[in-house]
Amino acid sequence: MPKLPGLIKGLGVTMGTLVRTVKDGANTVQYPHAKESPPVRARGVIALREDNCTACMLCARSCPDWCIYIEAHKQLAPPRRAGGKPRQVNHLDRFDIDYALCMYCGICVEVCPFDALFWSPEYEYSEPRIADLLHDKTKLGEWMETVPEAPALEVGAEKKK
Amino acid sequence: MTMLSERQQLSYIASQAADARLNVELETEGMTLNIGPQHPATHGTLRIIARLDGEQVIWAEPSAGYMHRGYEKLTEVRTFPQVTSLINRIDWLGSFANEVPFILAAEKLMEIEAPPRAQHIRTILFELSRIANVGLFLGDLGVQMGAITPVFLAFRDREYVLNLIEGATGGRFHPNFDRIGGLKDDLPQGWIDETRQVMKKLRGFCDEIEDLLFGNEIFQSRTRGIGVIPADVARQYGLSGANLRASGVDWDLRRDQSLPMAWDKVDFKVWTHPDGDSWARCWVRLQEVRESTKIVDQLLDTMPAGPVMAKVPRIIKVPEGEAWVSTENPLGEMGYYVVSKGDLGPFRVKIRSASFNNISITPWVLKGVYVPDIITILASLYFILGDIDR
Amino acid sequence: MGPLSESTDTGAEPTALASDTLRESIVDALREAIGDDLLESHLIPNDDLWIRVAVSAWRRTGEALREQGFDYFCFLSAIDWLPSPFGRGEDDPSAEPDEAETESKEMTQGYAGGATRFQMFARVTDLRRHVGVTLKADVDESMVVESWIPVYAGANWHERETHEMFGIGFAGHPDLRNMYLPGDFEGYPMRKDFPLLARMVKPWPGIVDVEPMPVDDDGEEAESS
Amino acid sequence: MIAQLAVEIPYWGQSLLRVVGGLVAVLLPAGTIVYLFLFKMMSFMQSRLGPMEAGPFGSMQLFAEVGKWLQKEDIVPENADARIYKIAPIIVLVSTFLLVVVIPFGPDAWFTNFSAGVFYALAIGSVSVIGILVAGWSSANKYSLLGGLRAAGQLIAYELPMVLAVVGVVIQAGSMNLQDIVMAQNTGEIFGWSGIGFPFVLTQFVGFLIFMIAVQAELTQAPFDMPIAESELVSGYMTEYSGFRFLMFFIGEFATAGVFALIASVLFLGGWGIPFSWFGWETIDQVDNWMNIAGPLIMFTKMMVLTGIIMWVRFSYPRFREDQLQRFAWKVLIPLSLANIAVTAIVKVVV
Repeated sequence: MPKLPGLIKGLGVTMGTLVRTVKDGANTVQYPHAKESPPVRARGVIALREDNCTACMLCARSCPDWCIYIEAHKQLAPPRRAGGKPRQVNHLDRFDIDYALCMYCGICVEVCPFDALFWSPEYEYSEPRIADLLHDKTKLGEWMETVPEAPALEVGAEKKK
Repeated sequence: MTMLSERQQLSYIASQAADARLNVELETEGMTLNIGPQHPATHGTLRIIARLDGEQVIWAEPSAGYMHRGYEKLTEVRTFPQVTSLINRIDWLGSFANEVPFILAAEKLMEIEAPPRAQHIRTILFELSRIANVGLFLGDLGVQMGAITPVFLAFRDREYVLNLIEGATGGRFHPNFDRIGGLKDDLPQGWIDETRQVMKKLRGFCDEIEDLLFGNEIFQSRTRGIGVIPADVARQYGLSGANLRASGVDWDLRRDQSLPMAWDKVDFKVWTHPDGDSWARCWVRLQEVRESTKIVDQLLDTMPAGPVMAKVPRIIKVPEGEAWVSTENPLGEMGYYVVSKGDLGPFRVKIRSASFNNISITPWVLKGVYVPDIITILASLYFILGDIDR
Repeated sequence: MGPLSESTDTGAEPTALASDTLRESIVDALREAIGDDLLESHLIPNDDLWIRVAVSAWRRTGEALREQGFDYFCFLSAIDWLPSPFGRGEDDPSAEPDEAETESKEMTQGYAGGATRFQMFARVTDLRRHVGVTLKADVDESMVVESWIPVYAGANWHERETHEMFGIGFAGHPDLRNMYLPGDFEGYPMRKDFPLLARMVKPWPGIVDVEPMPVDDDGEEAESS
Repeated sequence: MIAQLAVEIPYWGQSLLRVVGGLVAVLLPAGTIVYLFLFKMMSFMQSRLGPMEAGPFGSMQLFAEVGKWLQKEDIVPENADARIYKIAPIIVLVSTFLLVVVIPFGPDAWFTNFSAGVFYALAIGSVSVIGILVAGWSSANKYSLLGGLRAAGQLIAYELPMVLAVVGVVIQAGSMNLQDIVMAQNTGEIFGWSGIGFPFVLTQFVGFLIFMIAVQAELTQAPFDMPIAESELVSGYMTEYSGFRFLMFFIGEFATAGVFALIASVLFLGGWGIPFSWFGWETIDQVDNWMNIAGPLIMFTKMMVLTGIIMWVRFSYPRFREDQLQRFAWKVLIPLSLANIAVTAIVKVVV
């Protein structure tokens, strides 16, 4: 078979794509009308479960960007068992994440020993003003609704302890 | 320099003649053209100062540093786990590949090795980031030469790969998935099947690009015999990756050194090309993408079961010592020279990035070419600004 | 287009990976070439080789190695062995200074030894024998090292970078302009005593900021919770 | 076109009609090309949808773009030769309007009927070079200068093959009047069979190819877009233009594409006509009046096909280097078109 000149082949590729786009639709998504759903693991925004946080500062200390600000005070909580002594707990006054600084590395979520931080795939929280990217603990708490279940693992993976 | 190609010699003579004309005879002024730092062809902020005679370059000098972020200094104030999230951003198109050599160096110092399954997944993600990176190069190549369609096809198909990377690691561009001793997590369910399908698509993409661009006679006439780099010059300048192999040097760090990665378990071909011109560099990269898809396929078939994390202490302190690990990254040899003093963080990290060396040859190779060739040569040398400036 | 090949294979057989005997022979060959200027060598089995040479023999070492087949230039840089006076900037000002840390603030050089604060280090590779070697040299007070450009043309940018970051001069370098920083920048950023301002202008948020429970008024505290 | 109308129209009315007709003939194809090919065909070839928000399927996008450009500031660089800088886009756009003047759209639907129409069209076609050259020079920008010089070199190199390619047609038709060329094609017959008339693309296929390549270069579309060369020269001679002056260049680019496609369809594809034998017409006087309405539509269809091809090539190919292009023009196209003329002339004399 004689070789087709590359110039003709090139025209064929573009025309082929055109036909495919007309037939099967484009590969793009018309963004505000249709949205792609990011994978479950996608690191979109960090959600905070306030009840679990003990203000241990591990996340703030391990953050490479220094973008987590935590303030807390000690107070007494009702005892676990009836008749027990009231416990002394850290009550969170402030838990801010500055998303203008955050580089989405996920170290804070990983180091958290009390399961207070989670990744949510939510990504639509851009702001016209950079200062508004500082999410306080109520806003971080609201993200909890969007946190998905962790996905099942691939064949051959070791079961989580 | 020895071993100039005929074209190089001719253009050198022409540039000398241009100089002479400039200075003595006609006193026509040469023109200094600043290409960049804001220029569509520099994808980033590389500036090239070119002295022109007409359209011919008398000399050209790249000026980097518009994007210097001082990573070597920044690593010194970070702990080992924090460093990976930084070095993700060196070559931002193949970011997972950046993490691997650093983690391997740290593991070497700590004398631990990741479990086989982790090594496997690491290698797969490494190759995926190569595909994502070089796949974009194949499209970008067209745009540098005025063909607008290939880049969209490249973005289209790279998206599949990025989705895979995101599905496994959670980050499209900056996975930060590698940990000292293994990986952050195992793969999610269904990932392997999806990857197989994407690899098929990617091979289709390679064929498409070959038809659309590489087979095009105009493209060939633009790249063949342009920007020839002979093998010994390439070695002297420390060119690496496809740039080196396109000069006929058979050297691939995936094959030619022993690392705790899974490359020795698969069968792949290291493509080389004897010409050393722009065409050869592009062609070798195209073949490499194909080869990578095959590597990924083979690795998926032989995925071992088991844990993905070795036993490591909760607070990582790396023992005193020095280690050098380099891998065959999408752009070329990327290595980290890690000096540790037994602390939480490294004492000094020398980042040997591929583009820095690859671009340092430009004053040599750009002498005597035409303005449009500056663009094709730069495109074929393939650099990422973050990889030059770090 | 011209008579250029369609593709291909140089057909080289993959050679065996480098062994330690090969590395030892490299040290011997280099010692033969530069004699006593080879000061020290350090070998980690099945891993890597470090060689420290006298700074006066820096270029000769490069030439000798290149003749022996190490014609692939990998990188060149320097290292400042001074312990950083600033740490990671993640210090709690209220915490007591760590005993162990203050003690370790002595200058110790790495593999293959050394005596000076600044050391050059570079790496070259032999692509045929698949072996690389890391070279080191102490930089004396003059802070000037011979340039490697005549040996490895690719050293040009690396030396510029090293000059800019560490303030080490290179004799014979044609153009030691700054690569990254503005031309009139003062100081050498990669030196350990150059402070990283980003870590100084802002307090570390990791400082524990938990208000202790007011002790004087127990009853009220219990009520509020 | 005026004489046939039932109502007598005063001279100013005729002039107004001509101006409106000219605007329609230039802007309508330009708008359609931009929407259909630049917005939609290109997007579909790249597996995307293109503009979708403004109007149904983004059909109003072009008006939005025009509105945007009109709002933008008209920037003149400090060191630019301001007066010339401002005139340059007007020269380019005016040359397009002048070009459309000679094109016949129907038996009586023409603006002027030059007896040397081909000659005029080719001469006016190169006026835009002046506009581009002065745009490049007066911008006081090195990229623009390079672009302008490239454009000048390239457009001059491609004038010649274009002219020579047309000579074949002129020989065959025996006239330089475009209306006569259209007639010759539609009344002609191939070995006694007049079913499809005799479009010159059949005998002058080489000439047609050369003409289309030259048009591609003349329009500075890829693979001959070195004067613009976004990735090298950052839009070349247009680098500094903004606002409505950029808009003029933009309209000029696509309107000229349309007009050249019209000329090509007149020269090679039978222009406004459909084979006259279908209706039993033999001379131009016999042609029915409705062809004055149908003719422009037929022309429009043919033009769309040709611009479609031009754009298709544009979206598929990388660009040449300037010296390669010159070599291609002088070493391949010109000898080829000369040979084409020779063969045509010999055949004409012999047959």
